[in-house]
Amino acid sequence: MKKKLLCLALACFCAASALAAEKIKVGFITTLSGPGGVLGVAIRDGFNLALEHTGGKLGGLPAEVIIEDDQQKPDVAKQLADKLVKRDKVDFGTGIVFQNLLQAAQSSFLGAETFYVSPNTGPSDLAGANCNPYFFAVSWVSDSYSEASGKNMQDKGYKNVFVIAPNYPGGKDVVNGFKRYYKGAYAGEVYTKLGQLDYAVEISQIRAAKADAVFFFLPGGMGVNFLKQWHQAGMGVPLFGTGWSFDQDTLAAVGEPTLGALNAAHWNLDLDNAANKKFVADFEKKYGRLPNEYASQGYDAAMLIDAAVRDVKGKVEDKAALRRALEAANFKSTRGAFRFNKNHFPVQNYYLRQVVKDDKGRFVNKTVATIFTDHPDAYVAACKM
Amino acid sequence: MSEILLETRALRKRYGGLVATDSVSLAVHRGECHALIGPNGAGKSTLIAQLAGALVPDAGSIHFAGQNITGFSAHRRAALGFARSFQITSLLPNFTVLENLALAVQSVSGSSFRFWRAVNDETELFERAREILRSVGLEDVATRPVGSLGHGEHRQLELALALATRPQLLLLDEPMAGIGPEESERMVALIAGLKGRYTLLLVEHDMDAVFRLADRVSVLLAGRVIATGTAAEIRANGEVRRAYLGEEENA
Amino acid sequence: MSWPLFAEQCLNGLQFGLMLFLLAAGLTLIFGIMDLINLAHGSLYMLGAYLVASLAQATGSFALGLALGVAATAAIGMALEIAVLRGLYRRDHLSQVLATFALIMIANETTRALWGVQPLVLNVPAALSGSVQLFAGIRYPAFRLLIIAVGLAVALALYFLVARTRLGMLVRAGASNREMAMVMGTDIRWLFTAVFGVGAGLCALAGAMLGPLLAVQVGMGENILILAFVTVVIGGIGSIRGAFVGALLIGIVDTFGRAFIPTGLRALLSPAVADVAGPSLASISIYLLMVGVLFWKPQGLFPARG
Amino acid sequence: MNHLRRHGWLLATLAVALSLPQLAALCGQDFYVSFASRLLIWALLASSLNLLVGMGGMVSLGHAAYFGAGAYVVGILSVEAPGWSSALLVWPLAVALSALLAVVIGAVCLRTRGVYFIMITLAFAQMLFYIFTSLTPYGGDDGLSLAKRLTLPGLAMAGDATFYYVVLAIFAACLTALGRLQASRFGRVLAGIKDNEERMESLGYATFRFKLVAYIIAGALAGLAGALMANQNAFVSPNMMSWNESGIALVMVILGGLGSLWGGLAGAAAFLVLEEVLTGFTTHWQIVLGLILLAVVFFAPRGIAGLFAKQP
Repeated sequence: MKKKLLCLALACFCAASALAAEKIKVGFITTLSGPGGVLGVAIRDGFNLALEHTGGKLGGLPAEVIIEDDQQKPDVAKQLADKLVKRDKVDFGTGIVFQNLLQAAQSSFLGAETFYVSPNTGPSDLAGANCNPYFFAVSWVSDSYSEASGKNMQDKGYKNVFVIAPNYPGGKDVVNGFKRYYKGAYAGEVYTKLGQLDYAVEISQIRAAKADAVFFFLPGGMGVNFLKQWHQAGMGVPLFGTGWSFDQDTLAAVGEPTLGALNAAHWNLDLDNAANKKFVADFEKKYGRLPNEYASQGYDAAMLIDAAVRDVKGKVEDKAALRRALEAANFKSTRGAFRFNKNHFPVQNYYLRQVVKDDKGRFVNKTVATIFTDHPDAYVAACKM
Repeated sequence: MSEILLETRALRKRYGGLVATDSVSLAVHRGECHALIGPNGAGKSTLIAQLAGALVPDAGSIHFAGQNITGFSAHRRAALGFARSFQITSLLPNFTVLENLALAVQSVSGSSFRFWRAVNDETELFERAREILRSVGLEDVATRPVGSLGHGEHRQLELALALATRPQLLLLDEPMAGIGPEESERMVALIAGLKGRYTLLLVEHDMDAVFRLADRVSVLLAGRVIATGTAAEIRANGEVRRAYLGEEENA
Repeated sequence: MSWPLFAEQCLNGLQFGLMLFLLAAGLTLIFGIMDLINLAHGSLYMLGAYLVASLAQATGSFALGLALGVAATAAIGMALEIAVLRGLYRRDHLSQVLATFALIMIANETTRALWGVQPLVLNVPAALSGSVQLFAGIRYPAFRLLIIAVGLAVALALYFLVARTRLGMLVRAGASNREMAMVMGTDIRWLFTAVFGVGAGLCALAGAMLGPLLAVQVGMGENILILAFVTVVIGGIGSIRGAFVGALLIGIVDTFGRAFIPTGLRALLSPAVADVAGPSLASISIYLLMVGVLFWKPQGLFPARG
Repeated sequence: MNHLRRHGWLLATLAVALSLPQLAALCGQDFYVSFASRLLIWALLASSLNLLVGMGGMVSLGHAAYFGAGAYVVGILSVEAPGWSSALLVWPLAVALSALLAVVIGAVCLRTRGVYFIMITLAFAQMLFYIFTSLTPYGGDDGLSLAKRLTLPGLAMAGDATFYYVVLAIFAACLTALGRLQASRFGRVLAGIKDNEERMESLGYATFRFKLVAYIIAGALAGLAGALMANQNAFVSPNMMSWNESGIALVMVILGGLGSLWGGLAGAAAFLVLEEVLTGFTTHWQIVLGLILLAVVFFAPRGIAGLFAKQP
C-alpha cells in the first residue's frame, strides 16, 4: 500500500510540474456532502458564476479552481487545506462553510502565509485579538446578524423576548450578539441539543411563557424543523430570526410556514444595485433557482480575488502588495458599497427582511428596513493590525 | 462414611409457575462416583446449571469443600476445583486439540495476565497438555483443529479439558450422549480409570453405564430427589421402578 | 409549572415517543427475526420521506403521495432484501454493520444525485395545519394529534398482526427461536422478505408523518436512526411491546429532561454552572436512560429470547 | 521459504515507510508525509479496535470516544497548562486518562453482550460527544486549536517529516506490543473468550476481568492515537468522537482483516487511499466507496488480510 501511495505521489508530482504556466490557483474547500452540503453548493455555484462573468480568469490570468469536499468533518478540512497548500501550492484559499471546519483548517493556510478569503463563516476571534494579515472575510462576523436582530427588536419596543439557540459556543455567541443590542427582559432562554429534531417541548414553553416576541437561531436542518413545527403550533407570537434560517433555499424547501417571518441579513435578492441585478438574473438563468446570501458571498469572494490580482497585475508573489490590493477591495459587491475594516471584515449595512410571496408565487425575502448602516463588528477594537 | 465434598441443601428454582427443582438435597462424598439419573424434564439440566453457577437458585444453598459457593460465579467454582464437562460439546472450535488443552492447563498454572512472552515458548504447558491427551487417548489428533474431530473424540476432549484444570470434583454432563457403542465402551473405561482419583458426579441417560460405574445413584423426578443409594438399592426401589425404570424397560 | 403546560408536555412526550415507535417497530422486527443489524433502516426512512414528498407534489395530494410512497418504499425494501440483505442473515454482526454502513453511503449519495442537495418540500395538508382546542387552556397542533393517532393505530395493528395471525405466529417463533421457525415448514425466505417489506413500509410511513415536521433532506436518516436503535435496545430486541414501551419511555424522559432539567438545576446550582450543566444533561438524558436500563436489565426491558 | 517471503514483505514495507519523507521530498510532494502520518494514526486507532473486536470479539461502536478523549487531554492541557509542552509528559497522561475512562465505561458496558454491547458503547460515546459539544470553555462544537505541537527532546516536532518518524516509531512499537500480546497467555485467553466465553468461565477464567483489561488497553491505545491526531492536526473537536468516526474505524478493521495483526494498518490504508483517489474523480464518490465495501463483504469476507493468508 505504501507503494500505491508512492505512485500516487509521483503521479501528482508529474501533473503539477506539467502545468507550470502563469495562472492563479484557488483552493476551494467546501461542504458538498451531508446535510450541510446545501450551503457549500450555494457558495460554489456563486463562485463559479463569478468566474463565468470574468471569462474564467482571475485578474486577467487563467484561473484554476481546485474544489474539494470536506464532508463537514474538521480533520478532513484540515487535511485538504494541507494538501492544497503543500501539494497544489494554491495562491488563495476559500470556500469553507462552517466555523468549526475553518478553526481546524485555518492554520494550514495562514501559517503558510497563503491568503484565505472566507465566503461565509467569520469567527469573532479572527475579527478581534487573533486577526490575521492573511485572512479576509467577505461575509460578516458570526454575531452580526443577531446584533441586527437585537437592534431591530429593541427599536420595535419589545419588552419580553424568548430566545432559543443550540447548545454550542456558536449558539451562545449569537445570543450574546443579540443581547448587545436588545436590552429588555427575557421571557426565557433555551439552549437545545445540536441537531435536535423535535421542538414541541420548547414551543410549549414559549406558549406558556407569554413572550411578546421570539428570537431564534437554529442553523441548517434544525431551523427547518423548528419553522415547520412552529407553523403547525399556530403560535400568534411574532417570530424573528437570522438570515441564515431564511435563505432562499430554505424558503423554497419549507414554503408556507415561513411566510411573514422577519429576519436580518446583509444581502437580499432585491438590493438595488447593478452588480446584484446581474448576479441574481444570471444565477437564476444558469442554475434554475434564485440565489441566496451564501451564493452572493461566494460570488463576492471570487470578485474580490479577481480585483486584487488585477490590481497587482498578476504578481501574487508580492504578498504585501497583494494584501493592500485585497484591503482596497476594488470590486462591485452584490451588496452594494463594500469596504473592509482594519480587521479585514466588512463594514456594511444590515437589513430587516420579511418573507413574502412574489408575483410568481415563490416565497422570497422582501427588504423592509435598514437596521444598521455601515456597521462595524464588535471586535475590531481588539485587532492589532 | 467419608467426608462430603459437594452438597446441595433444599435447592429450589422456579420458572414462573413451573417448579424446575424443588428442594433438592444431594450429597456427593469425596472419592465416590455418584450418578444422577432421571427422566427428561425431571430437572437435571436446571440442577446442573445451578451447580455450575450458570443459574442462581431461588432458595437453598450449595456447599463445596466446606465452603458455601451458592453465589459464586462459574470461574470461581472452577478455581476451587469444581470442573464440568458439557453435554452439548462446548469447545474452542478455532483452536487445535492441543491448544484447547494448553489453555485449560494455563488456567491452573499461574496468572494469565501476562502480555509479552509467547505462550508457545512455555513448553511446560504443552507437555502437561500432551500428558493429559495421552491419558484420554487423543495424542494422535493433538495438532488437528477441533472442528475436524469426530463426535466421540469431542466427548473425550471435553473430559480432558475438565481434567486439565486439576479438579477435585468432575461434573460429567451426559458424557455418553450421542456416541456409538464402541466409543461408549471406551468412554466407560476412561471414566472407570478416573474413579478413585477424582470425585465424580455423573449425569447420564445410559443406564448400563450408570450401573457399571456408579458407587451411589440419586434419582431425580419432577424436581425432587426421590431416592439415593447403591446401584442395587436403586434397582430394588419400588418408587423408582414405577416412576422411571419401568418406563425405560418398556421402551 | 402550570397544569395545562404539564399536560401539553405529556402530550409532547407521547407524540415524540410514538414518532420513534414508528421507526423502531420495523427495526426491532428485522433485528429480532432476521438477526440483522440494519444501519440502513434510516436510509429507508429517508427514501420514504423523499418518495412521499415527491409523489405528494406530483399528485397534489398528501394522502395519495403517502399511499404511493409507502407502497414504493416497501417494494424497494423487498428488492433490497432479495438483492443484498438476504446474503447477510447468516453472517456475523460485523459484516452486517459494514454492509449496511456501505448502503447508507450509497443511499445518501444516490439521493443527492437524484434529488439534489436542497431539502424537499413536504408540508401538512391544509386540513390538518394549525392547532386544535383540546380542552380548557390546551391547544395542540392537529398534525401532531394525527401522529399520535397513527402511532397508536400502528401499535394496535402490529399487536394484532403478531398476536393473532399466522404470519405473527411465525414472526414470534422467529424472534424467540430461529431454528424452530426454520423447521416449521413455511418458506422462511418469503417470511423474511415480507417482514422486511413491512419494516420498509413503516419507515416510509414514519417519513411521511415526520416529513412535515422535520427537514426532508439527505442525512435525515442517521439523525433519527440512533434514537431508533436506542429504543429497540431499551425495549429488548425483537419485541414490539418492548419497542412501544421503550419509545414512550424515551419520549417522556427526553421531553421532561428538556422541560425540567435546565430550570430545575437553576434552582439547585449557581446560574453559571446550571446554564452549562442543564442543557448538556438534557441532551444526554436518553443515553443515560439506556445505560441505566441495560445496567439493570442487560437484555432490555422485554427480552424476546429466553 | 514462506518465512523468507514474510520477512521480505516486512522489510520492504519498513524500507518504504522509513524512506517515505525522502521520496516525497524528491518529488516535491511533502504533503504526502503528513498524509502518511494521518494514515498511521488511523491505523493505530483501527489496530486498537481490532484488539477489541478481532481478538476479543467485543464489537464496539463507540471506540472514537477514547480517540477524542486522548485528543482532548492534549487540547485541554494546552489551555490549562500551556507550560506542559513536553510530549513525554502529556502523551502518557492522555493514555492514562483514556485508560481510566475505559475502566469506568468498560465496567458498565461489559455487563452486556452482542448487540447490546454495540449499542451501549455507542451510547457512552454519544454522551461524551454531546458533553464536549457544549463545553464552551474548550471550544465546544468549534473545537480547540493548538498553538503548536508538543515537544520531544532533541527533535524538531514542527517538521512534518520528524513528526512522521515519531508516529511511525510509536505505531511500530504498539504493533509489536500487540503482536506479542496476541501470542501471549493473555492473548490466548482473549481468543478463547471470543470463541466460547462460557467454556472459558468453566475452565476457571474470570472472563469479565480479561475482557475489561482488553477494553482498557484498547481504550488507552485509542487515546494515544487521539493525542497524536491532536498534534498532527494542531486541532481537536468533538467530531473526533462522533459515531461516524467509530463506524469508520470499525469499517477499517473489517476491511483490513478481523483479528489480523496487520488488519488495522491494511484497513486504514485501503480506506484512506480509496477516499483520496475517489474524491478526485467524482463528487458522488461515496457511491463508489459504498459499492466497494459491499463487494468486500460478499467477496472478501476476511478482509485484505484474508487475501494474503493461505487458503485453508
